[in-house]
Amino acid sequence: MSETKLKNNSKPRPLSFWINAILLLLLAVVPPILFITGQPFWLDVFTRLVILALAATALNLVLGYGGLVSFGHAAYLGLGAYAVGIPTYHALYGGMDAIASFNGFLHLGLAVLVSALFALLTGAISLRTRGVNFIMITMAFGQMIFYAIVALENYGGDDGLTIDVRSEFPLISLDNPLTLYGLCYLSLLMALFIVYKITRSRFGLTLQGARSNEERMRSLGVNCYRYQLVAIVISGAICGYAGFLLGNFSTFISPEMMDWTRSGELMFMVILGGAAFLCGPIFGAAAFILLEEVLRDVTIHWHLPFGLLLILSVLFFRGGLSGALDRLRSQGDKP
Amino acid sequence: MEASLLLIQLLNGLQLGILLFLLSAGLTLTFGIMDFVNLAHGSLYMLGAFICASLTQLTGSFALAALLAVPLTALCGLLIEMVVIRQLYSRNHLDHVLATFGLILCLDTIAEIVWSPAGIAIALPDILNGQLEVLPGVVVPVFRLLIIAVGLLAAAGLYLLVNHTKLGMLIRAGASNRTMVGALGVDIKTLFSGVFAIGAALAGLAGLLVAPIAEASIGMGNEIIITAFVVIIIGGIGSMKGAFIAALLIGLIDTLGRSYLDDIFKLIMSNEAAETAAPAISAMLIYLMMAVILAIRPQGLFPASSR
Amino acid sequence: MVKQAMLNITELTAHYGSSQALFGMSLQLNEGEVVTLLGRNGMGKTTTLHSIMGIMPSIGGKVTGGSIAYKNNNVTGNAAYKIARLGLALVPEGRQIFPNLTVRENLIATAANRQKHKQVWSEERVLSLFPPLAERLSSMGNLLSGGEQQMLAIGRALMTNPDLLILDDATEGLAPLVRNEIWQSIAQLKQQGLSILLVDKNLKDIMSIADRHYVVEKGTVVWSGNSQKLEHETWVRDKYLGV
Amino acid sequence: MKKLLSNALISAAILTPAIFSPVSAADEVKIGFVTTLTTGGASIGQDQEKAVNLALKHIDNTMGGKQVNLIMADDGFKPEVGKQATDKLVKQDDVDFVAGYIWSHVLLASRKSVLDAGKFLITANAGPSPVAGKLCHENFFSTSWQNDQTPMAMGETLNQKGVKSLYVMAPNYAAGKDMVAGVERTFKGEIVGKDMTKWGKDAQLDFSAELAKAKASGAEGIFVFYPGKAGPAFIKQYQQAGLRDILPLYTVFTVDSLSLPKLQAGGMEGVLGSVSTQHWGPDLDNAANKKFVDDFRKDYGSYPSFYAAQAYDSILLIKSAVDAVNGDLSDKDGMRAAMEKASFASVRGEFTYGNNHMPIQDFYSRTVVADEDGNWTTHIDKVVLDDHQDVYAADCKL
Repeated sequence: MSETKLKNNSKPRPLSFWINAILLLLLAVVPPILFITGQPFWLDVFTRLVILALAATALNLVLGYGGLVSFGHAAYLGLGAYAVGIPTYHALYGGMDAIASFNGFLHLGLAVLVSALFALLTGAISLRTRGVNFIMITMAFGQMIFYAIVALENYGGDDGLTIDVRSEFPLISLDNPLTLYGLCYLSLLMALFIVYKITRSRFGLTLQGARSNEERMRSLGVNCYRYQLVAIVISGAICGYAGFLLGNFSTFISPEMMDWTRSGELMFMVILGGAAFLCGPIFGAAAFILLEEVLRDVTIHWHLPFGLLLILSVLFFRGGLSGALDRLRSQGDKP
Repeated sequence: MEASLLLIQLLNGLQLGILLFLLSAGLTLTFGIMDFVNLAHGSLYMLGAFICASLTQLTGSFALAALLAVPLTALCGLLIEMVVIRQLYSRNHLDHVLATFGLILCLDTIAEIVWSPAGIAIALPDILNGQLEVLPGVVVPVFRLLIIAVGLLAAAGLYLLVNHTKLGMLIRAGASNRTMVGALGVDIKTLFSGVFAIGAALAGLAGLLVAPIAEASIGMGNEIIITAFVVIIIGGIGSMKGAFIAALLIGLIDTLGRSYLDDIFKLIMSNEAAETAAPAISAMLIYLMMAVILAIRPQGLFPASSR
Repeated sequence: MVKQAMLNITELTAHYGSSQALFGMSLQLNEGEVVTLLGRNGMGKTTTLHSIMGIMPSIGGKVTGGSIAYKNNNVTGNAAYKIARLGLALVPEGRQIFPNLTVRENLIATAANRQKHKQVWSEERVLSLFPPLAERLSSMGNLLSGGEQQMLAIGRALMTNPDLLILDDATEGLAPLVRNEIWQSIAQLKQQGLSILLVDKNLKDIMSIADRHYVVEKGTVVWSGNSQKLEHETWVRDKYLGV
Repeated sequence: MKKLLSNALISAAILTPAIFSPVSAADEVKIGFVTTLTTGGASIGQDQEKAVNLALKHIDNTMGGKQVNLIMADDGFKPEVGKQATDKLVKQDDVDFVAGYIWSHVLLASRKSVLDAGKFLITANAGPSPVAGKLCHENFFSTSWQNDQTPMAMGETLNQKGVKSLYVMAPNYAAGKDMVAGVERTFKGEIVGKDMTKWGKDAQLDFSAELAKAKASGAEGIFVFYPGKAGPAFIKQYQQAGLRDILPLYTVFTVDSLSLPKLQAGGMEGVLGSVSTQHWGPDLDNAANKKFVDDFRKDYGSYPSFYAAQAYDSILLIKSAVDAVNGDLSDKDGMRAAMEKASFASVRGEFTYGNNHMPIQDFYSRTVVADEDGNWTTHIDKVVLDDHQDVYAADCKL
């Protein structure tokens, strides 16, 4: 699948390129317009959408390209968010002088560092397993972080922690919703670029090779384990960064955000959009969030139509939204 | 830490383990044999509880309701298998997870609409509400003994079914080589439907056994299904023996952790620290155990080949 | 009027994904006959057998054209179990014994008599055909020797009381002594009137048992005839069978 | 297909603002009510919804001469979802008041959204210590209580009953810890054992191990706090373990009008005679409460729960504010001043507001009894704490 994609990229721009470009353009233009025309709530929805799309893009690197089904990625989101919450908490209420600060760069650095470390540690163990066992062990690590945070009573435990002051950066203020959205959007573009570069690099190709045939790669003398571990660490770091944004956006964080169902939701965004497609996770996140928002307006029992749509999309929509686009394109390409 | 208390806690752990086994047995059947990841297995557990609760209210008899609820849950499972799950056998695990998560959302909401969100308590006959002194000083609620007995009976029945009947042979044969079983004239689709229904029946049984203790409630299955998955992963996927042993292990560890961890922690740290750490660690205990076991034995304790 | 063959395959084509494996395969087998498919590896013999048994979809392939008729029923594209229930039984390449079942369980798990045969294959009858199995009845399938596994695979197929037995490389990798045993058993089965379609590489053994042969090359039949004809036309063996 | 997709994208972009644009109507009072309408916690939310509707019926759906526009919102029992729902009420619907909030964590997650937007926030149940103390706010009011108060009343009740040793059980989350802290603050006897059980989505509902420990501890009573579905589950197991005669049951927020019918249906006689404390009870003798309880029972066929009573009060409190400024919703100071007086007919009887806008009110001890029709309910025994103010008021800078 990826090979045909590669080939197609040397051709004149395929349809999916334009659709991706339009999607990114819409995300750049529509939310600010909504905000300016007196729809601040919808800017919020889009901010959340873009942040989750960023997290899903990170997950896509390991799940889509690496074929490693991580069921614990919400943990990174949570770690990133608490990397904002905990220093801010101490800056306000004292204690832990080493990290007590409103400084955004510190928050950001902590978020990325802690997530990458956690990814390294758990990835090293998880990669010993395969298949469903990998799915479950990543979930187990996620649950452990969940309960660890619940136990941190200082930071609210189960009740969560309110972030009273957002991360401070020179020149910009994250308190301005438009600025925050802009930052999130640019971060998403950056992450897309990084993932794009990685998947086209030797490293990325090896990673994808390991997905389709690990045995063969090993017989070629390639140490898949190392490649996969690095991918997990990069993915974790990006996801932690998304958590940093999420913390600043929602100004309230709780262990709830690292529950296994949240990891599941991230997975669904990736699959819904189409695993192993660059912009797939954005489609997935958009479909997921907008559908949720619209259905919730229609009925409090919105889980029912939502669940049905999930099932139907699996049954009749293989390869997700991007997959559908791809089929469209290959039909168009046929003479 | 006196002996009689320890004994009671062991029984409590056994009871929890047996409930977990009933759930994970169904998962083992669907997962180990059909290679199908069914997150919605917990919804069948919930359905079993609700059906039994409604029937108890209707008939006034818990025993009769329980007797009817098991086949009815199996029927629900059959329906779900034929409408949704059958289409997914040829797909990968990710699609299974996604579709069955959708199923959970649907089934939970349907249950909420049908039975109202409040949940239903089940009235037990007086004899089941009483206690029994099994040993001097060891007084145990009768109903919990019943759970243990019914669970062990179901486990024994399952053992006989899998190991000593033609259906069991086909189930095991299907687990190792689906195509060959089909080529020898067995309708795999029907076999799978049947196996799925058996799994649903076991989940329903577990659900209706829990309901008189903790009532039938919306989403009750989503909480325990993750633990059941932990059980089959630790036990080794596809291994009934592994599921049984791992279920009892987790039941015991969880219960003993809850009962004694704070006392143990108090030996090595301050009272206050122990009171904070113990609940957190005991909640994490089974995941911790799973991570450790998988780190040492990636295939689980009893990989399917040794079944 | 031509008598309709028991198994009649016409112009069969099959694909694995986008690569074609069968290019218009045609062959017939009459009641009571033993027919062989000959040819080098990868020429489509096994694919033909899989197509007949209807197990192409489960191994990632697909029958894309032509037809398979068995006893005047068009069975093309039917599910494997439906085809098997008409009285066909497969002894697959590599035996594919159920490793987690005992020998006895392997025999009885799928046993049936759907054609209502008078002389039914029972455990005893299989054991009298393959005496070595008698001592191993309670051993697990994966603990058997290759020869024992082959006997068990044939016995397992016979327990479904078929009219047509399909053997895929039944003697592959077996010691000569064991091989002989197997051939003797197959000869016995022929005597008892069982129709047999088989794939094998040991020309010498086949010649004495089989009535007719089809030589397969690149997914189609390039030569057919009886053993005598094959004996004379040595060029066939040189060109297609690489002997 | 191609066309369909692009059409969908474009129309979504264009239509979204059109569909969801807020209806600006200055001639109505907009109240958002955030509660739990789905998941297992929905029975509480539905009880509150009933009470809110009853309150609106009682006031003819008018406040200060204006129609009331009530918008119910679901928190799905999750803080994040509750906050999103609150954001929507504040930013999209532009409500004047946000009320509701059963759960502490949902309230804590949502309060900033409401207060930063300059709206009034009225909690109809949750009362975690921060909002009463350092996080108190001029636009924040409570029609319930601070978490610690009810268990403090229980500690006092235990002292009065002469209980010397106690076993304590509660879920391991903030409110659970508050409850335990509350009872520890006033109880003079010895606490011989304590279990904080797993809470949250995979909350522990099987208490066999803890009950075995409690029984073995030899305590003279057991104090528990198990809200929602954990309550009936605990009581059933308490009865099945045969502890009724050995270990008398004392509860807060566990036995209520939602759990009692279920316990009765389940034949759990063990709960009869158990003691709990509360600021309110369906049998509390005042005119407002009589009207509320009678009409509630008439309309819905069951006793209202305390959640319902507080929700009912929250609407009446808002009405008192809007009435005081004759419907001039821009007069925030006027409305705030009116609310601070607590000058409405509360179903709990007379009460006043402290500096932190938490009620200063009486707390009663209650016993579970069967009423004249045989329905299980609670009966108020006596006042335990008189005009009681929470201890966190001192931390509040208002």
